[in-house]
Amino acid sequence: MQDFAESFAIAFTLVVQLDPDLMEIVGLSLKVSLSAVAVSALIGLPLGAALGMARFPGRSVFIVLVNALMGMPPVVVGLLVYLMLSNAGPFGWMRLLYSPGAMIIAQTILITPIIAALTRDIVERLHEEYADYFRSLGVSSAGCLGALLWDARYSLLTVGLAGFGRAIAEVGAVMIVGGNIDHLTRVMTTAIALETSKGDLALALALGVILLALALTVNASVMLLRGTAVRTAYA
Amino acid sequence: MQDFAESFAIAFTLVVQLDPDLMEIVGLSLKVSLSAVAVSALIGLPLGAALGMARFPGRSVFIVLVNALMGMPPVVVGLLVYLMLSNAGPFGWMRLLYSPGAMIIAQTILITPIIAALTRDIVERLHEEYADYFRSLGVSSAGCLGALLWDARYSLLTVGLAGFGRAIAEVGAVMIVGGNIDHLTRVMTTAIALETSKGDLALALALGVILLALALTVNASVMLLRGTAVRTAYA
Amino acid sequence: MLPLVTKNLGFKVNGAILINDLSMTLDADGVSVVMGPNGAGKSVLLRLLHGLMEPTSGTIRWAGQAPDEWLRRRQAMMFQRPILLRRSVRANMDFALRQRARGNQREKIDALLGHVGLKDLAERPARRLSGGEQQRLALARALALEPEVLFMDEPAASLDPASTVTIETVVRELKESGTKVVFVTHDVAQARRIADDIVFLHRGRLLEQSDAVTFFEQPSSSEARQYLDGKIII
Amino acid sequence: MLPLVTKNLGFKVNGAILINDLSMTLDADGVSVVMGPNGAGKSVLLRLLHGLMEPTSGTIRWAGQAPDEWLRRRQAMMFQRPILLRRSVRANMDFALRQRARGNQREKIDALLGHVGLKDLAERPARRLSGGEQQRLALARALALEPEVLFMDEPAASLDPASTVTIETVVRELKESGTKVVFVTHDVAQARRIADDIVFLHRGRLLEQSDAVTFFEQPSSSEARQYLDGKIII
Amino acid sequence: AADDDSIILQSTTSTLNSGLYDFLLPEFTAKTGITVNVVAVGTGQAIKNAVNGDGDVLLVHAKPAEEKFVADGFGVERFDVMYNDFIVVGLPSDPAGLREAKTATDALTRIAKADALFASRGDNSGTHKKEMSLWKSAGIDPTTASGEWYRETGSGMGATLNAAVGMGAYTMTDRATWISFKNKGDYIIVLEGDDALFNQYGITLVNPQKHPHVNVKAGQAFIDWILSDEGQAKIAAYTLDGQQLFFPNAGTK
Ligand SMILES: Nc1ncnc2c1ncn2[C@@H]1O[C@H](COP(=O)(O)OP(=O)(O)OP(=O)(O)O)[C@@H](O)[C@H]1O
Ligand SMILES: Nc1ncnc2c1ncn2[C@@H]1O[C@H](COP(=O)(O)OP(=O)(O)OP(=O)(O)O)[C@@H](O)[C@H]1O
Ligand SMILES: [Mg+2]
Ligand SMILES: [Mg+2]
Repeated sequence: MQDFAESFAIAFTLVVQLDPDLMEIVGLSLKVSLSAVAVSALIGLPLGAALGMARFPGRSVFIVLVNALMGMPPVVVGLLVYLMLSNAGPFGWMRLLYSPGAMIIAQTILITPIIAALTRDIVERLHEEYADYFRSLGVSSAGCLGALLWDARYSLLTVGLAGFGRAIAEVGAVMIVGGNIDHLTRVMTTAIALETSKGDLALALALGVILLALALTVNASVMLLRGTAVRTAYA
Repeated sequence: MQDFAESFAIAFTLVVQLDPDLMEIVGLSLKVSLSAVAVSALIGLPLGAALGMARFPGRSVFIVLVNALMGMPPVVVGLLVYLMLSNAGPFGWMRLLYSPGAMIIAQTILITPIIAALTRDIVERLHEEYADYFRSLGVSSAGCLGALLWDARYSLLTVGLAGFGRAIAEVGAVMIVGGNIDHLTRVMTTAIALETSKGDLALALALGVILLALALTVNASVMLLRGTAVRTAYA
Repeated sequence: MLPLVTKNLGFKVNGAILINDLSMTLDADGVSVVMGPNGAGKSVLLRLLHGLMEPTSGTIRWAGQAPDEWLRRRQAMMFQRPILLRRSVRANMDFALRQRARGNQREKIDALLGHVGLKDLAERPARRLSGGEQQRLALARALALEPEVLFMDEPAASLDPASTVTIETVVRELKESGTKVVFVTHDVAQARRIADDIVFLHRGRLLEQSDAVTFFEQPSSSEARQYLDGKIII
Repeated sequence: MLPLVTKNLGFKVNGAILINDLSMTLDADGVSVVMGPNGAGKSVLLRLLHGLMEPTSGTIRWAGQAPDEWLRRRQAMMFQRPILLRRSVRANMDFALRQRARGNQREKIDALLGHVGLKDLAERPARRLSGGEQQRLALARALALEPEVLFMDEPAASLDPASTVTIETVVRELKESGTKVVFVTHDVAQARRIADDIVFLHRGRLLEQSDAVTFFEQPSSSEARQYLDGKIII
Repeated sequence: AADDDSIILQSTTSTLNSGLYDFLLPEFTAKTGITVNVVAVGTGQAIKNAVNGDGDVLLVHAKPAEEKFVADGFGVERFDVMYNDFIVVGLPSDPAGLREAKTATDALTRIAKADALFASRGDNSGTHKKEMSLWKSAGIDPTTASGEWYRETGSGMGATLNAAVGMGAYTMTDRATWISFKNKGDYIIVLEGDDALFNQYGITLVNPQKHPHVNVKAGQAFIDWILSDEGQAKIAAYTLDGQQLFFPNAGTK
């Protein structure tokens, strides 16, 4: 039990000291996960919205597939990306393995299905409401997509946060493609895994506390932004 | 590249042979993750629904908190549960560590925030629509909760699938509290991690393919069930 | 529960004054019809009286008592845009009835649905009903509660002539059985048929409250006169 | 684009026959008013004609041409329950206009909003408008498209008397400018004022199509007679 | 796992990954009816878990840490079980010329001079500690180049090997893991045989005085068996690709 008290003390000390190693790791975590969320949103939002509004044969198969891909294990994603980017792999020449770029790619693959699946559901329900009007107006598919995504933006924010949560908390994939190399690809989760394997559970927990604080900060900032947005725009 | 072809071949062989070790691992994975989803739903659905419909001071702080907890790293959850269940911990006397029970607890903690956060958003929007009527009728809080969850059940299915996806794919937490003990607590993801660390990437990938197939099966079954449900009930 | 007395009632949202310093009394007997141009605040007023929203100023008293949950449970409201659950017509009825009494009330539901001509549609998804059918379901649902006060916000707007006759009959029957009805309509002829007294709103203010005959024969405000004549006044 | 000809039009959902073997012709000139009891299929028919749903049997021809996206873009529809985007009043107008032409159309929007009395509410969230205000916004939005055919599904149901006068004036102006208006209403007096010909539906069937004078003076079907008299017929 | 006939063995990934337990344990179980549940984690974590009483027996390769474990009263007594050796593997092109190196320190000096990529476990594991002591005797502090040519992976042996192969770096590994490792690519052993590369495994019973629920009977039975001639012979008999992975040396203490 003393581990708990100890780890809060450690977390506090690390944070107030602004430990430069820690700052580096936190920075990389944020950079990698936020980039992955951004890229995933760029892919997953339109994809999910398209699935939510289009009606075509085989649509439900597609939906099942995207939903199932939410269950893609990080380790498997990591392996796939590893095989692709390794020197023996087809994209080895890009020399991306063990770089933040590789980690962004892996996390993007991991969370795009989550964003797409949740977006699909949200957009589908909004589209039920708007569909007749859009059809009557003759809005182009791209126009519908844009309008649905825009009008659902507050719900999609929660989706984005779910994606961010998964990305920032993820360890399996970034460990394999990033290698947890100190000063190069070490992020919060891989650092936690390392301290755990060293048996330094208190430090590991302390890092966990900091990671949670980080997630909290990101979420709170987003909600604040949303709050002001709602005040100036409309529910 | 031949790893890919090889791993599909291995996956195929393993599956058609109904390899008993594999079946055991698959069974445990399903048991643990489905139990965790069930318990999380039991907690997260009412919690999320309550957050979605109630208005109280500090509500948005609560929401930010739940959203942020989506970013709780599996390794940290694993550590917390480990410290609790360890013989040196407060619940050591339950002798749950290194048992499927511990894995269910860890996954439950991990996915409850996801289910609660996504449920909150969905229920909140439905409640906007129903609130006046419920208030007019004088429906009790419990009654509102039940009605909202029931009427949102198809969207909540996607939420449940997201939770399942995260659970079945998760490795960090079950590794720490389960210990990846052969014939006792080894699940698909820990087996994949093990084969990866042995350098048997083809076998690891093969297991990944099987895990994905599993996720696909679960998702497809849920969608089929949903399909028949919609046919007999109403959108 | 009555009389209903409001004193200096006010309601603001984001700086817009939707109800402005409204004081009035509604008595126990007679059908009160609320009239006024679009956006005058009729629906907002009903929601305030029913206790769905808190006034930002002023008071509401039901026989001297501040509105609360228990008073509200003795009232019912038909919304301008019916709020229907994503369930069958029957399940919508069932849900409402269950809030007042336990047990299977199949016969009561069938009788009420029969009364509003929805018996054959009992198993349809409620939200797939036609506009008029939705309003009829909302009526049946409200009647099921046997309220002492019934707020009806343009309940006949989408009804066909026969159903309009039905709803007016229902209102008369309710009045006779001692239920207070507060009715919103833009249909002047309908108001003439059912109103005992008229509450006339304009831009959130109470411009006139008088008995129906006086209101229709000699409205005291020029706005009411223009409103009845179909002249644009907002 | 006209005449509009339907042949043996049918529409079924889950075994329920909503439109049954309906053959009719709508000519280019005059306002066609669709009447019939609640649930008769008026809204479904409009949606079929506008091409929002595919008929399950029969054909629809616009001047001989099957309905397609291009024909639909030359039409507009006001839905019975207005479908408003979760945006401001102005943004709703803007979205509609942008589907037809690029560029800033602020003046046009202001003019249209002024025409329906919503100028002061331009920055309000559209879905917070009162029932009548929502219908007026839907009208402004439809007019903005300058359609050749305009389907209006009970557009005056929640309008105050003055707005009702306005909308009837608009319909007359549209008719004069050559726009075909197909109008659904339960208000017999209103139908008498604006209709040139009447399409009378009952349980998904076309019972009568005749010019307005004939219909109101001597309806040929007993159902139409009962409907006009406010007798329950469904 | 509170069953009388089963124990939890806290051990390292390298022993598990080598397949040794799959070879040894069925025989032990068949003989005694005792199931051995292996939890394979980093050496540090294994010891920490044992300190917390979450295991009955500890089998790792970090002698000083094990001795401290016993000295602190968490373990009853530590016994040598077996050994193997560490090796350095790398690309066949051997850019730093390690194959010409005479000793381990010489080899590491060449790596540092050439700025050749080197993947270190960086996880305070037995292997990592050994590597650090070798750097020390070479008089080099590689961590000043961390993130440059010196890559601390902070992960297990398998993961570190995967990483080394992936980026073309040298790395130090125990022989057992190397032999059983499947993702070798074209990697070869570039350094072996120095006495300084000796790798000793030890076994310890968790102290029942600290943790009363320790299954002493079954745990001791396992220790006795593995230290017995029979157990030792079995260890010696384990081969992969014709190579012996572990060399029993019980009794040397
Ligand atoms: N939540 C809100 N936020 C902002 N404005 C609102 C809100 N609710 C109502 N309003 C505005 O208040 C005014 C009164 O609305 P209300 O619905 O009471 O009108 P009404 O008299 O019922 O009109 P109608 O005859 O069209 O139904 C309208 O202008 C409307 O836009
Ligand atoms: N998608 C649907 N599924 C099942 N039934 C439907 C569906 N759409 C409409 N209906 C039914 O079809 C019938 C005709 O509906 P429609 O909306 O056309 O009526 P309407 O003539 O416009 O009536 P109102 O005057 O009340 O608006 C109704 O009984 C309605 O319940
Ligand atoms: Mg209103
Ligand atoms: Mg209709």
